[in-house]
Order: sequence, then C-alpha cells, then structure tokens
Amino acid sequence: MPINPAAWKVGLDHYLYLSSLLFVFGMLGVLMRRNVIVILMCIELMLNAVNISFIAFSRYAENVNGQVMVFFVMTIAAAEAAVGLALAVTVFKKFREVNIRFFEHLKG
Amino acid sequence: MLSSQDFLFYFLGALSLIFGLGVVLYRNPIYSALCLVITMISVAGIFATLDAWFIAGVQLIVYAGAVTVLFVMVLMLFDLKHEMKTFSKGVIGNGVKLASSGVLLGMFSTYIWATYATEPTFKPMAAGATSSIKATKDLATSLFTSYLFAFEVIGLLLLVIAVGAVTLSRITGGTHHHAD
Amino acid sequence: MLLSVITLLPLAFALVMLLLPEKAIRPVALLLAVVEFALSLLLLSSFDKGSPAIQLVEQIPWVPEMGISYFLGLDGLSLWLVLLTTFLTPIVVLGSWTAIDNRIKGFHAALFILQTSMIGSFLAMDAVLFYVFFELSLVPMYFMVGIWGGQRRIYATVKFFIYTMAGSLMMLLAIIYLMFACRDTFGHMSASLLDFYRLKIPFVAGEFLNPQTLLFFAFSLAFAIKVPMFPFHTWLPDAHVEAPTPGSVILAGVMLKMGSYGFLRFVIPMFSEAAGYYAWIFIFLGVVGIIYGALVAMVQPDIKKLVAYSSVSHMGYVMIGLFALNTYGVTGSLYQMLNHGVSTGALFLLVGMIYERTHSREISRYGGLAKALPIFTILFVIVTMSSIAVPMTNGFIGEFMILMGTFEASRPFAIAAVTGVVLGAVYMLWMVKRVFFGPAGELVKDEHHPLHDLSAREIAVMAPLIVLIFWMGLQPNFFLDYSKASLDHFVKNRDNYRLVISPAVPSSVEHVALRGEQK
Amino acid sequence: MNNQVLFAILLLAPLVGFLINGFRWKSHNATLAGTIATAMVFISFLCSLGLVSQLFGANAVPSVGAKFFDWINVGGLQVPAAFVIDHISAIMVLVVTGVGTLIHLFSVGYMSHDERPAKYFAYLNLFLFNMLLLILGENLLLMFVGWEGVGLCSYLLIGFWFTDADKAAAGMKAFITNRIGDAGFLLGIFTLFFLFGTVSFSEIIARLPNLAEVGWSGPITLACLFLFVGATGKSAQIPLYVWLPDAMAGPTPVSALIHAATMVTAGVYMIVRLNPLFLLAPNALHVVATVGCATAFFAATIGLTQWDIKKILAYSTVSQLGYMFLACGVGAFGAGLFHVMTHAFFKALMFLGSGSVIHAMHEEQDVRKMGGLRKYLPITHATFLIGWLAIIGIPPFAGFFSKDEILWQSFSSPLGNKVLWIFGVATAGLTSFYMTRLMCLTFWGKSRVSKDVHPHEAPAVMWIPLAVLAVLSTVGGWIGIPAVIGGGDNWLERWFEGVIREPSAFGEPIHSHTLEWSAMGISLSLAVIMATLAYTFYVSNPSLPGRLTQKFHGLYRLIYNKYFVDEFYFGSLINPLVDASKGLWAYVDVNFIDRTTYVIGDVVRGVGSTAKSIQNGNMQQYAMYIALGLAVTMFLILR
Repeated sequence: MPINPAAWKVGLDHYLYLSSLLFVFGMLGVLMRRNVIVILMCIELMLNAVNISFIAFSRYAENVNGQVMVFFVMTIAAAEAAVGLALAVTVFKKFREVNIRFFEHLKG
Repeated sequence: MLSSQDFLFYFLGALSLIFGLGVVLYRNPIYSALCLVITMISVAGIFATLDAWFIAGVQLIVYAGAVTVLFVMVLMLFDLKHEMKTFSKGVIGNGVKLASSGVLLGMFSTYIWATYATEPTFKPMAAGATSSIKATKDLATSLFTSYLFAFEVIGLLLLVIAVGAVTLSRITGGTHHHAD
Repeated sequence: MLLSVITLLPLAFALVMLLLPEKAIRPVALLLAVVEFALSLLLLSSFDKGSPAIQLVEQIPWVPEMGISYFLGLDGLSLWLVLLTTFLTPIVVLGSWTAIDNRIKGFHAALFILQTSMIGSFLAMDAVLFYVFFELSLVPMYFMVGIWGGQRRIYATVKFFIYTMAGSLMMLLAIIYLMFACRDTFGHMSASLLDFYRLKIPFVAGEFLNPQTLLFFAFSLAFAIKVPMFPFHTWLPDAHVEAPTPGSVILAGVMLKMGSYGFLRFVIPMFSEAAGYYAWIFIFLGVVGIIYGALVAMVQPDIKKLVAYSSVSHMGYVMIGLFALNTYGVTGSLYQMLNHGVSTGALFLLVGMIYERTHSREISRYGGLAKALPIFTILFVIVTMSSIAVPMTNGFIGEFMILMGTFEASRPFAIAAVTGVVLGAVYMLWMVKRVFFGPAGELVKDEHHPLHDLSAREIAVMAPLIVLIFWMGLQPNFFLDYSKASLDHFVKNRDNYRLVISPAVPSSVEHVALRGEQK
Repeated sequence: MNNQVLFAILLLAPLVGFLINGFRWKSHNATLAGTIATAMVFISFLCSLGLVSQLFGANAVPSVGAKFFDWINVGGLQVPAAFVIDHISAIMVLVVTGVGTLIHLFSVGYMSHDERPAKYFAYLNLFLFNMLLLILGENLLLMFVGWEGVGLCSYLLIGFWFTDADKAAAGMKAFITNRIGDAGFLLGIFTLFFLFGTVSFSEIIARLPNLAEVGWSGPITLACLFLFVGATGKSAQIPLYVWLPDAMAGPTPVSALIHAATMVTAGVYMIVRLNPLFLLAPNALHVVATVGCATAFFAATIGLTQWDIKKILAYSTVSQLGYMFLACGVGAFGAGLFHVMTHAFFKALMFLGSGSVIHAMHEEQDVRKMGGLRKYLPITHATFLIGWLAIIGIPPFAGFFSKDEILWQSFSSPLGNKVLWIFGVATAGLTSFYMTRLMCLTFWGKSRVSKDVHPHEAPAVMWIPLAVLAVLSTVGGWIGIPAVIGGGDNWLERWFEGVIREPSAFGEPIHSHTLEWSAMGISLSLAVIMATLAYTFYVSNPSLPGRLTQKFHGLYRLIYNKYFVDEFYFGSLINPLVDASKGLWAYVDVNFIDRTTYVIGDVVRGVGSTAKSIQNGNMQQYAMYIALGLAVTMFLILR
C-alpha cells in the first residue's frame, strides 16, 4: 500500500491508536505476568493509555472535562498503587514471594 | 512532510510503546519499573503535544515521580531472592489471553479507523488558548466549580487510602497459609 | 366469610401454638383442631348440593394488574376433600400424642400451617393462589419429615421437596402462560380459574408441540408427581418411611389428593381435548401403577414401605378413574380419594402405634401379634379389609365405581386393572399373615418388653376412622349426593366446562368475576 | 307381620348375634355365646320359614321381596338394598338357615373347650349374615357383597387358630384364590351392566334377548364366562379349587357349614339364579359342564389316596360341586340346585360326623390312626352311615335322587353328551370307593387307635344335629323323585317351573324310560361294586392296597400329591411373581427410576461444579474473563 502522506499527518486517530496499543500492552501484562508488582505497573500502563485518549478527546472537543477526568484517574491510580503495594507487602510477609497465585487465598 | 509536532508525537509514541512493552516483557521487575518511568515520561510528553501542560506536569510529578518511586522502593524492600516464573503458564489460557487481547486491539483499531480516520484533524488552538496559563486556569475553574464534590470525595478517598495502606502493611501475616 | 375462616384459622392456631407453654400444647391443639372440624361441618349445611356452581365465594383483588385475586370457592369436587383435611387433623394431633416427643411446639405449628395450605389449595379458585397454597404445603412437610423423621430423613425430605418442586415449576410456567392467554383473549390478565376454563387453547391431535398439549403435560407433570403416578412415585416410599406417623398420615391422607384434585380441577376441564386424546397414557400408567405398586408392595420387608407402595397402587385407581372420563370413573375416583385418605391414614396410624411399642417395622421380626395385641389386630384387619376393598367398607365403593368406569372406557385396561383387586389382597393379607398370625415372632415374645394393647387414647384415634370406613361403605349416597351435581356437570360438559358463581355475586365482586363474560 | 320386617329380622338377626358376640369376644363362655348365636340363626330360620310359606298355598305369590334403602346411586347405576325370596332362593335360604342352625348347635359342643368361643360364634354369625345377603340380594351387586363377605368370613374362620402359621396361610390362600374369582365376577357384573343397564336380576332376565348367542366373543357369553370364573373361585372348581382342601384347617363345623353346605355352593346358586342368561350362551354352558365334570372326576381320584379324614371329605366336596356344575352346564339347573340341597344335608352331616370323630380322638385327623370306632361312637357311626349311603347314591337316601337326576340329565339333555355321562358315572364309582374306604378306615375293621386315646361319644348338643341331618339326608331327596320312579310328577320340577328354564332351544331331550332305568342301574351297580371292592381292600384284605400302591407307584405318588398342582402353581406362578416383584423393586424402582433422577441431579451438580471452577481465585483468569467479556461486548456493540 502506497504511503499516503496525508495519513502521516497526526490527528485524533493516531492518538487513539497509540492509546489502544498501550492499553493492550498493559492488559497483556496484567493477564500474563506473575509478579504482583509488575501487574500493578501494567495497570498503571493501562490507565495511562486511557488517559492519552481522554486528553486527545479533550483536545479534539476543545473541552476541559477530559483533563478533569484524567486528573481524577491519576489520583485513583496513585491510591490504587498504594493499596496494591500494601497488599503485596502483606502477602510477601507471609510467603516471601509476590506471586499473584497467592492471592487465590483471598477467596477464602 | 512531518511537522515538528507530528515528529514529536511519533517519537514519543514509539518511545512509550517500546518501553511499555519493556514493562511487560522484562523478567526483572526493577527493569520493568525503570521502563515504566520512561513510558510515563513519554506519555507526559504526549500530553504536552496535546497542549495539556498542567496534566503533563502532574503526570511527571505523580507518576514518574511518586508512584514509580513507590514501586521501586517496594521492590527494593522485598529483595526478591526466589526466582519466579515471569509469565503465567497454561497454553490454552495464554492463548486465550493473547487472542482476546489481539481481538480487542483489532476491534479498537477498526473502530478508530472507521470512525475517526476521515475526521478533520485537530483544529488549531485559538491564540489565547495555547497559553498554558489559560488552559490550566480553565481546568482549575472546572475542577473547583462543576467537579467540586468529586474533588472533595477524591480527597477523602486519598485519606482513607493512606490510612488503609498503613493499616494493611502493619498486619503481620497476609492471608492464611495453605499447604501448596 | 366461612371459607376464609376455615382456611386461615389454622394459621392463627399455629401462632397460638407458638405462644403456649409446652404442657398445654397438645390439649389445646386437639381442642382447636376439633373446633376447626366443627366449623368445617358448617359447610355441609350451607352448601347447596343441587347446584354445580361454586358457592360461598369470596373474592378480593390481590394483584389487580395481573388479574390475581384472593378467590375462594367451594363446590362438590372440593367439599369432601376439605372435610377430609379438617377431619384428619384432630386425629393426627391425638395420634401423635406420644409419638412426637420433642419440639412439639414447632410440630403443631407446622401441622396447622399445613392444614391451612391444604384447605387453601382445595378451595382456591385462582390459579396463582392455588399455586401459593400448593407450594406452601411443602414447607411444613419438609420440616415435618426433616426434623421428626427417621434415620434417612434428610435424604427423604430433600427428595420429596425436589421432586414436587420440579413438577410444580412446570405448572407455574403454564399458569403464567394461561394468564397471558387470558390477556390476549379477554383483554385483561386473569388468574381466575373461571377465566381459564373459558379459554380456547389451540390443540392439534397427534402433535406434541402445540400449546394445549404442552400446557396439559406441564400441569400433568406437577400433579402426577404429587399423586404420585407410576414413574414418578419413588419419592413416596422414602418420604413415607422416614416421615413421622402424623406426617405420613397427612401426606397419604391429604397431600396426595392435592395431585389428583389438580387433575380434577385443572387438567381435565381446562385441557379437555388433550385430556381426551392422551387419556390412554394416564390409564396405562395408572394400570401399571396399580399392578406395579401392588407387586412391589408385596415384597417389601418394611410394613410402612408396604403401605406406602399400596398408596401407589391405590392412587393408580384414582388416576384411571379420572381418565376414564365418565360418571362412574370420576365419581369413583373422588370417592377413592376419600377412601384412601381414611384407610391409608388409618393404616399409617396403626403402623405408627406398633412402631412406638417395638421400634421396628420389619415384617420378618413380627409374627403372632394377634395373640399379644388382639384389639390392635381387630382394628388392623378391619382397616386392611377397607384397603383391599371388601364390600360394605368404603374401599369397595370407590374401587367398584372406578373399575366400572374403566370398563366402560376401555375393556382391556379394566381387565388389567382388575388384577389389582387380587394383588391388593395378596400383599395386604400376606403382610397381615406374617405380622399377626403364626407363632410369636422375635419382637412379640420378648419378655422384657411385654407389648400392651391399645390404650383408650389410641382406640379413640381409630374409632372415628373405623366408623367412617363402614359409614362410607354402607351409605355412599350420603357422601356422593353432595358431589353429584358437580360431578355430573363435570362429566357432561367436559368439552365446554364452565363454572358459575352461586349465589349471585355481590356487586363489588361482580366486576372482577364477570368481566370476561361481557366481552 | 309384614314382609319388610320379616326380611329385616331375617337378615339382621345374625348380624346382631355377630355384634353381641363380637363385643364380648374375650368371653370364654361357649354355652352362652353359642346359645346367642344359635338362637339368632334360628330366628332367621323361622323368619325364612314365614316368608317361604307365602310361596305355598292357595294364594301363593311367585316371590316375596323387600326394599330398604338406596345403596349406590350413581349415573345409571341404581343399587337398592332390595331382597327377594323366590322359588330358587327359598330352597337356599331354608338350607342355609336350617343347616346353619344345626351346625351352630353342634359348634356349642365342639367349641366348648376353645379359648375364644365368642369370637368363633361371632364369625359364624357374620358368615350367615353375608350368606343371606348373597342368597337374598335382588341384584348382582348385593350378591357380590355377600359373595365377598362370605369369603372374608371363610378367611377369618379358616385362620381361626391363627397361631398355627399353616392355618393362617390356608386362610390367606382361600381369600386370595377367591379374590381371583371375584375379579372375574366383577368383570361379569360390568359386562352385564353395560349390556342391560341394570344389575337387578329380575330386570336383567326381563331384558334378555330371545336368541342364544353363537361363538365365543358375544357379550353374553363373555359375561357368563366372567361370572363362571367367579364361580370357580367360590365353588372350588378347576383351576381354582386348591384352596378348599387347605381350608380344612378351620374348625370342623366351619368346614361343614362353609366349605361343604353353603358358601361353596354359591357359584352354583349364582348360575341357577341367572339360568335364563346362561341358556343364551351355550358355549359358556359347555365350559361350565366340562369344567364341572373334569373337577368331579379329578377331585374324586385325589380323594382315593388321602389319609386325612377332612381332606377326603374336602375332595369329595370338590367332586360333588363338580357334579352341580355339570348339571348346570347341561342345562339341568334344577337338578344342580337339588344336589346343592341334598349335598348340604349329607355333606354337613358327614363333616359334623367327622368333627365328632375328631373331637372324640382328641384332634386326630389321620384315618390310619382310627378304625373300629363303631364301638365307641355308635350314634356318630349310625348317622355317618346314612351320610355315606346318601353320597354313594343308594336309594332311597337323598343323594341318590339328585345325583341320578344329574347323571340322567347329562345323558339326555340336548346340551349333554355321552362323555360327560361316562365321566359322571365313573366319578360316582370313585366316590363310592373312597367314601367306603373312609367308612372302613374310620369306623370298621380293626382299631388302630393309640392306647392313650379314649374315644367317647359326643354330648347331646352334638349328636342331635347329627340325627336331624341324618333324617334330612334320608328324606331330603324325596321332593325330587323322578317321574319314572314315583309315577307321578317330579314335585321339584313343578316347583321350579317358571323360574328355571329348560334348554329346549337346543333340541329335544331324550325321553326313554328304558334308557333312564338302565342308566340308573349302571350307576347304582357301579356304586355297589366299588363299595364292595373298597370293603374288600380295607377290611377283608387290608394288605392289598399297600401291594397295589407298590405296583402303581408312580401313579399313586402323582395322585397322592394331588397331581402336584400346588407345587405347579407355586413353581410357575407365585414364586416367579414374587421374584419378579423383588426384581421390579430392586431394578426398576431403586436402580432405574431413582438412578435416572440421580443422573439429572448429577448433571446439575456437574454444571455447578464446572461453573464453580471458573471462580477459582486465580485473578488472572478473572482478568481473562473480563477481557473476553470486553471483546465479546465490543463485538456485539460494533457488529
């Protein structure tokens, strides 16, 4: 397929492609890694991916609401990282390891 | 010909993707964490290309700074000696996971292609609006007027989280031990 | 008001039971049950036996949007079943005087709740109300078997519950379908039986997948399990054996009748074409049930299980009578329902009495009981005679009419069913012989525990049943006269069955009841 | 007194006796209980005399009846509790109440030492009540009530000494075998009801068509065959006769009353009652005659070899009942009923006589341990002798006339034939042989009584009934002296005129005095010859029978064991049925139906546990499901 120069012109769609790629990378990490901490990192990655599309839409719609949402997402992400890591710490204390499988025991 | 903005996007996008992949693929979690830092920074850059200067700053401070440091510190704390398998096992399970991710990606892309590829691209910013001061002011106004309640709730949430995280890490013993 | 009082009073009694001190429960329960029976006798005087209409009607809208109402009515089909229920309850209370020795509070409360649900299902003229009562009866019975039952009570009670429940869910589905069908036909939803009767449900002979056939089988399944008909009967022996004596009496005496009553009230009049077309299946299964129940009863080592299988056999008669779809068969079936309630109830009571003395029901460990317990033996033999339908006892009238009806409907089936007459005698008399006659068995000659003949209380329990056995055998007309009009109406207008309310309905109710009529 | 009251007393007196004795069943006072019971039956007898007398005289009526109340009234089925005495039931009612009274009286002595005399008399009265229902009932259903009722009483009385498991089993066997017959009777009632729309005898007879049916599948033939199945059960015919010999387990007076004189003749009575109906079904009549004749011969051969005094009499009863059916089958209903009557006299007499013997021998029933009892029991012997003469058909005793009538009719009737006659005569010979054998072994010859038994003559209360019955056995036959002997008319034939029809539709009977005389001569001389032979065997030359049985060992064993019929029934019917039932229970109920439902349960449980494994705590799997769900949802949205 011949490269259409116009297609290289960055628009909303490029940001969205980027966002979805990053999201899927994060998702793969969440799905496939075993280390809880890496999984948490991957979640951050997914959140970032979403943030990109929020900002892109915000820019596209010339509306500040997307940025507000990103602000909130970031806050929640920080909080979630804090709690997740705290959980990881407690699990580590017990098993000396942070494999996601140990979280199975949470189901009781 | 690529404009500088376009170039910046491609460059930062590639950077974030490459290091994002690094987060997922590196066996050593420290490397993952470092990759995450770079990804965060490049995402902050991407925010900047979209004229979201304030958010880009926050991204740098909160993510690339605080959160990643938190990760790294915890990793240091654990001082993992055991070798642990990086990826979950199970051919079928992993296959399904990869497949569903692929399908999802495909569907996202198709949707984006179908919906936005023909759209006109970003309008140029109005002269005043390009100023980061103006944009940040708008954001703040919005945050403290229409979203005030949510903002306060988030504050409360952060407080609860802080208390919760401390409490959790004070507990000695994780979940009960199973012999497996 | 009378019907509501009779239906709901036991519920109040159940509350009373909970408030009483342990010691007072039994006498008060007996008194209340007798009061209830006396009240229900008022039905006889206020019932107009010349009319097939439903009488003493009470109708209060319940969920008006869906046409569900609290709708009670009495006609010749339900009259005697209600009386049977109220008649058996005091007997059961008296009969369980010593048999139930723990948690008597809960037991009597459960008994009264059960009574409400049984009376309610016989009187309900609204399908949803019927369903509510029909299902409500499971709950106290579940606990009765599960708490006061024998060794394998949990297995039995769960089996009982699930079997019955599985069937009635089908029925619920069918009821909902019919309610919507009412909406399509009459323009408003209705759960009233009177409206259901007027529905024209399409029927295609020879095809299974048409509304009437499906509805017919959905209802039939629910009731066939309850009856129980041949392949669905296996819950019955287990439930009967594990149930405490009063539970067995109520179960056999009344609850099985809810199934056959369902056929009489719902299945045959509502789906008359399907009922006529598929009658042979039910006659066939009924005949199989008669013979099969009798044969299996014959080889049971446990008296109670034997009586339970005899129920399968007897209810087989009821089924073939119903599906003979003629006056003799249906009359006989109705009569046989009462007979079975009286005589099988009596048998279970007697088995319970001997079980209380020896704590065993194994036939092989008995023998020569007649010498040790003569009065018991006399009563048992009388009840046995009723059970095997010797003339001048109640059983004969029912069985004779049923066989006659079947003979009219289908000779080969009648000839097959007649073998049940012989087999019935075989299993009962063989059991009587092994338990009562011959040299004294292991349990009977045990000198450390000499057996005592029946006490005055136990004789008092049996006396009304024995009287009824002969009364029903000698004066069937007294009983049948009340049902005659309804039964004739049932048989004659089977293809186009309608029920009307009599006497003329007060204006406030009229609207609901007759709404469809004006369209 | 009006008839309704008479009927009420006639029927209710035994019932009252039953209730009185039933409620004082614990009483040991045999005399009191017996007196009450006997009195009640005697009252019935008087009432029946009063009613029957109305059939005689100048202003005689064809029948007297009474209706009490509507018993069943459903649809077209109207069953009133109505009773009737006509020329047929008159004979039966007199025999039943009369012989019944005598047997009750005898029982007072016989049961004097029993533990529960009151219970015994209560049962006996109940039996009589049911028997009266059977006889007097104006419709099939009432007859059926009595029919089953007498079966019930027979069950209770056979198993009267229930502590003996064999006796209880005999009672059960009787009831169940009767039930098989009853089932047939029921089907017969149904057929007739749906054919004629009524169950009343008079109405059925009034509505009968004129033409007899041909073939086997006509409704009337079918009804007759069904009814005859009932009769084979009640009257112990092949193949349902097996219960009667076992029924001898009951007290001997019971055997006399129920299993000889009254109940077992109910089948014959029923056929006679419905004679116009049966005459329309010649094929059914052929069956009746054949079965009757076969039973008569078959049972007589078994009677030859038995050692139990009551068993011999029982087989003799079966055989005599066969005669009665033979009579009915050839259309000689009057002769059948005549034989019912004379048989009631002499068989009751013989049973009571054997009761007296058994009583004297302290419950010993084996004739090998008797012999020479003539010395000890003169009255019993004398009366038994009369019974013997009557049964083997020596004129002028009662049995001669009735039996001869039957034999002659089976020869001469258009429905009869020579084969039936030959077997009938042969049976008469056999009867003569085994009855003489019985006489020889019991009363004559050398005494084989063991030393510690001291036989003694019965008290008056026991021998008076014997004497009365002896008189009846002598003169009872004189009401039916055939024209060829008596010169004038046969009184009995005139009596039955109108109620019993002749089989004239099937041809002319043979009218030949010569033939009749010679037939009579043949059977009479055969009886005498066989009696002499038996006397030779068992008195003059007692070693002969032993040698003979040695020689025909196989045949003897076959007959002695009653042709292994019981064994055959058990082996081919009852045991397989019980085994099959156990199989049904174990395989169909427990293993098939329950298992099937378990399978349904297992499926549900399986689905549940599969679904449960999804929720295994593996969070990455959860995440995978989320991803999958997302993909699917997206797909559904974007589709």
